Amino acid sequence: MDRALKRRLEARFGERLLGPVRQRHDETEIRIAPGDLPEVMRTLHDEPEFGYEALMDLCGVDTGTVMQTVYHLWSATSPDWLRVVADGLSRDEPRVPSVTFLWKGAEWQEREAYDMFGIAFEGNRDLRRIYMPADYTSFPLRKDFYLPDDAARSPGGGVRHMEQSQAPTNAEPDARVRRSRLS
Amino acid sequence: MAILSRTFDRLTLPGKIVFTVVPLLLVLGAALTAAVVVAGPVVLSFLGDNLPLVRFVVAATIVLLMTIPTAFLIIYMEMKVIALMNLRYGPDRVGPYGSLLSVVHGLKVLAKEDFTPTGVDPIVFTWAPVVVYMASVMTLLVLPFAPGLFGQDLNIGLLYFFAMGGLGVVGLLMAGWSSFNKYSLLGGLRSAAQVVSYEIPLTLSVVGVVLLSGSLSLNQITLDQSGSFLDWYVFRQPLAFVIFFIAATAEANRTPFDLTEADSEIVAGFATEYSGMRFGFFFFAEYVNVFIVAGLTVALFFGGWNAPLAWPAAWAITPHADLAGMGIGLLLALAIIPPAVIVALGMPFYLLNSQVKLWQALIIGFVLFNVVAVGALLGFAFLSFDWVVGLIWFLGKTYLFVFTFVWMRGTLPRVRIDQLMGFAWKWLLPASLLNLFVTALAIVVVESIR
Amino acid sequence: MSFVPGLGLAKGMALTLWRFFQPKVTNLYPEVPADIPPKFRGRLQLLYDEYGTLKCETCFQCAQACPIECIDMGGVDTKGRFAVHWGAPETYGERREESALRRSGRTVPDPVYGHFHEIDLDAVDAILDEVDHDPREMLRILGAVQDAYGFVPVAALKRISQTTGAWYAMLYGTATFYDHLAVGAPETSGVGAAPASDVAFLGALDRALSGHGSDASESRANG
Amino acid sequence: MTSVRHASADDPRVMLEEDIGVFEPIPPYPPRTEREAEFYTLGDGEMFINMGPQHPSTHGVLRVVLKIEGERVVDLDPVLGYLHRGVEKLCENADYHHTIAYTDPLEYISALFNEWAPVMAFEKLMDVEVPRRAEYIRVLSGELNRIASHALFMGWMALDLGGLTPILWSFIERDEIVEMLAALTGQRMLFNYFRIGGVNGDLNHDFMSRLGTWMSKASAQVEANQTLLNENEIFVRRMRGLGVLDRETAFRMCMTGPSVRASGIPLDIRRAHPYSVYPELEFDIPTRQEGDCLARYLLRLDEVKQSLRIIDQCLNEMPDGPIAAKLPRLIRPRPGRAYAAVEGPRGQYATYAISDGTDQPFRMRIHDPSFVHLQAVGLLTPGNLIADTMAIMASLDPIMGGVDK
Repeated sequence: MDRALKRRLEARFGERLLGPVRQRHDETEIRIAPGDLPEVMRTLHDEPEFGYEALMDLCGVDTGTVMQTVYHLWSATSPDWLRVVADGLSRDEPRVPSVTFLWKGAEWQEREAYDMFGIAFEGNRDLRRIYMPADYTSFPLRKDFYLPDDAARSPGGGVRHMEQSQAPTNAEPDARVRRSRLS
Repeated sequence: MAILSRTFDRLTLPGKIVFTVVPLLLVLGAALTAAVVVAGPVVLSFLGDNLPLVRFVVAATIVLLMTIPTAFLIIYMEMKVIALMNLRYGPDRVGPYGSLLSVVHGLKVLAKEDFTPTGVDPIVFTWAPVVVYMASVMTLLVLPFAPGLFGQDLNIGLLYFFAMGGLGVVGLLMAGWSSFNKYSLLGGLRSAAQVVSYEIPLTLSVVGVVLLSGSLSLNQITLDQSGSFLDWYVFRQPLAFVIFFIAATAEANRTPFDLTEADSEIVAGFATEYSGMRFGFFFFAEYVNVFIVAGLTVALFFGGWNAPLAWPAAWAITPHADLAGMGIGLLLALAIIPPAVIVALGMPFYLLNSQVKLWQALIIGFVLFNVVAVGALLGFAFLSFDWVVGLIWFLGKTYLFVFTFVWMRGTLPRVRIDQLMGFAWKWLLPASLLNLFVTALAIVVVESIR
Repeated sequence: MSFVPGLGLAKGMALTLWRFFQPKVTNLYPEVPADIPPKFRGRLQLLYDEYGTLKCETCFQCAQACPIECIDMGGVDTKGRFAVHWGAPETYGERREESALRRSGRTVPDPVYGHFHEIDLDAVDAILDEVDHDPREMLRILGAVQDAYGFVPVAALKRISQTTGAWYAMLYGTATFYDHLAVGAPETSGVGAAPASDVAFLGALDRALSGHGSDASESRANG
Repeated sequence: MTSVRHASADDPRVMLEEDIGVFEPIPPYPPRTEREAEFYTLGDGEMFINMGPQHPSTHGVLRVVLKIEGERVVDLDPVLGYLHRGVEKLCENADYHHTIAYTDPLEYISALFNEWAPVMAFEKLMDVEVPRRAEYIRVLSGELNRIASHALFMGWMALDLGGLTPILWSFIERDEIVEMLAALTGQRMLFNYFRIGGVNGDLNHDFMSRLGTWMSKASAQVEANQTLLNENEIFVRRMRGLGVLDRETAFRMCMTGPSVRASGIPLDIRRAHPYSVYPELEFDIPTRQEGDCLARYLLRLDEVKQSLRIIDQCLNEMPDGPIAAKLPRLIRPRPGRAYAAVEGPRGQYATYAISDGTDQPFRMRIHDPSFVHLQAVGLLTPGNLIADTMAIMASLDPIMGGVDK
């Protein structure tokens, strides 16, 4: 745990942080609003006290109540992974600014997050499905995804007609869908 | 009739066969004899009047038939040699050391469906393999295998050679264009560009040899190199040889210049849409081309059928025996010598090993006698017939170069298309021009000194 | 890259020629069997013992662990009491659906055990709450269940497995091992005909196993 | 007019006859983004060519739509998803031990690293201390797997350039390592060897004897094989200056592993963010400044030598002790998030796991370097020739199993 990094982050982004800076093992986590993302990322990338030049991972998370996008950054200035969570995206229409202006390589990872969660990254020049076929209609990694229903709706989903007829196509969204008990 | 059929039914199977075949043969034999007696003199006189035509037809047939074992042999060589270089065993199941595997491949290709994809231009698509194959077969006609053993001694043999090489490209281009596939099209265009570029250094490098020899006939060029190996043109034209070898590799579409069918880039190039025997024709033509290019290299630079050192005249055996004069002695010799040799060869086995029975020893002796006799006959032929010696030398040298081509394929990666073209135009062409200039200058200087 | 043009090529050519004459490394497979390490676990086969019977104990651990549910089993348990199965080929469609349900996080109906679900499991839940769903208290739970019902219902085993996280196969093994625990419905043979529900269950099994287990279930239904 | 029979989308039994046109890889729906619209518009003299999904040198089932002008590639659009298995979704519905079986076949060439990252993440979630012997065994087997992967890379690299022999020589090395790992783990490719808190089995005699035999000749063999390509003029001329990736672009493309180290960035997670017992081991991080395909190729050679060094140290310093931490059979970490990354042969293999307190991960994100690196092909290739596409792709070494997850 890098306490100095925590102090630096609190000093620099005091107002913008949605909660306390959390640290566990070798990870430091900050949570920000989606609107602040470009500015925070640019600060982390450009300012030499942070120097987070490398975006190691970008992914979406569906907590069952809200959507999040999670960025893992690496810098030579700190022994910790920095995790930036853009929290509180609405599940109905998740939108978040893209980070492709800093890391062009985030383009495909954002496409993947769009494909799997339906998160729209504003500013990504090529936001289309990457794994699923173009006529796919649902987002597989969402928590309310139900394979026989959702895949059967799209012709490219790979569900054959016989299977479709056996699937409970009008199944109610089950109350047992795992909702978040997350911290 | 009823009795006849009943008798026939009682016969055993061999009997039935004999009783059917023998009368048939009698009838046929009579008919054939009559036909020969009636038409024979006419045909013979016609053939006698047109001996060059006969010679050409026979040569073309032999050459056409020769491509098949040649291609099989080179395909087997390619599989086996590359495998051994890869530290594998390669083919080792069909035939001794897997040598029949290429034959099996040929049969497989014959048995496969000859598929014509939708959208191709059917006529051009069908004729392209034929054009490619015929172009390479026709080239074989002027290759001098041995003294007196060649299809046709054209006085513009070399020119004919390059013309036929150009014809093969037309076939590849036809295949690429008609296949309705962009990979095929790229392959066809690549082959056109490549062969057109490399024809120039190829031809120019040979001009030096032509200047030295003063003839375009391959036969004449080979004759000019007779004597010891120092007379071979490779020692007088080393640069031309290097240029010729590189350009010939490109001309035969071999690694590292096999861009027309670069499998990691354009799948299989012009042959992508081909299957069955049509693909087989491309496949055969490729390996016949390898043989031709190797043979041409040998004929132009390595003395063709000439041995590296002249055979001492004292060792030559010429049959002096007057067979007619021997009379009854010859008959006696023929009757006595073989059994005597058989017994002489078989006896040691019978005497030294108590397990071997007499008849077994005699069989061993017979086999050994055959080996000895065939060997003696071959040796006699080798020492007394020029063309056997020449053919062996020519094929030996040629397959050495075929081995080199295969070896290069096992070692080298492929060049890129722009490097290929740049190499031809920026390096090979100036070098061949330089070679030509130096050769011409040297000839002029030498002649003026004389 | 050297200064002499073509030297690198020549070195490569020399190396391949050298390898041309070196001993080869290919395994001549059918003649020379492969050298398989003792720990190798890639043998996908059912083994037979020296008496010619299958070594498989029908413990279902493989079927449970199979990530894509491709393992299919059928058989009679060691005491000859239950024809058990994981799934017959005919039930493939159902299992495919089950699989989809399971992956979507929904409850999976299990038609084979449907018969046993009629039992009221509130008592089991109470016992489980008492021990705080602790899988280490297995014997205590099972004993309490035995006391509550007079036998250990299969549905109770499933419920215990679901809530404590213990494997069903382990639970089943534990319950059938101890003499004081009686798994399944009370023995009715000797008293009279089998109850209608049992006949229906065996019939369903018979259909499901179709051919494989027909003899066994038939004889059992008769006896 | 020639016609072709199509299966109807509504009913597979109904066959329709339609006239065929020229088969173009243009999608049959309106473009979804500006980039797609721009790419699928042909300029003067350009044409599309569809490379894959069945193509000898796309390293799996990848389709790349190339827009070419003659032999020159103007632009390209990789189309993924042919191997998509939804592993992340599967992992959300499997318990923690089962996820290892799912992540194993992601990148089948170096499967141990696919196990290592999730296992490390779960250990962080569980706050488990892994025994030192287990860590040493992990490092040892991981480095062996790295060599096996790099050996295959060198063979592929040559094969994509048309050389037939190096791949078979590489396979000799790889096969020995793979047999060795089979002796250790029980499987040849998809090992399923690492467990949460340790490894599955201890080192055994079979493995050690094979390893010893191989180590005694390995580095000589690697050296000997390389003379075929490293000095070969054709090879060097094709690779040098091709697909140059500079330092800034490497960071901008989010790349990791040998591909960035060849561009002069000493970013190796083994040193940049140490894990396992790597801080105790001595090895160098080889870097190169050129950033072209040749540098990426040669850098992997240097890495093989460093890996041999690490293996040697592991064998010398292997401590005694347990090979797995004591853990409950059913793993239920307390709610939390963990990110773990390991340095694999292609770059960073990472797992981001979220636990909600049940026995199944709530969300499991798998980061695969091949996926990120494949983007760079689109950046490096335009302007080069078709043949260079394969060379650049091979030098970045993507494995489609990892790309498509």
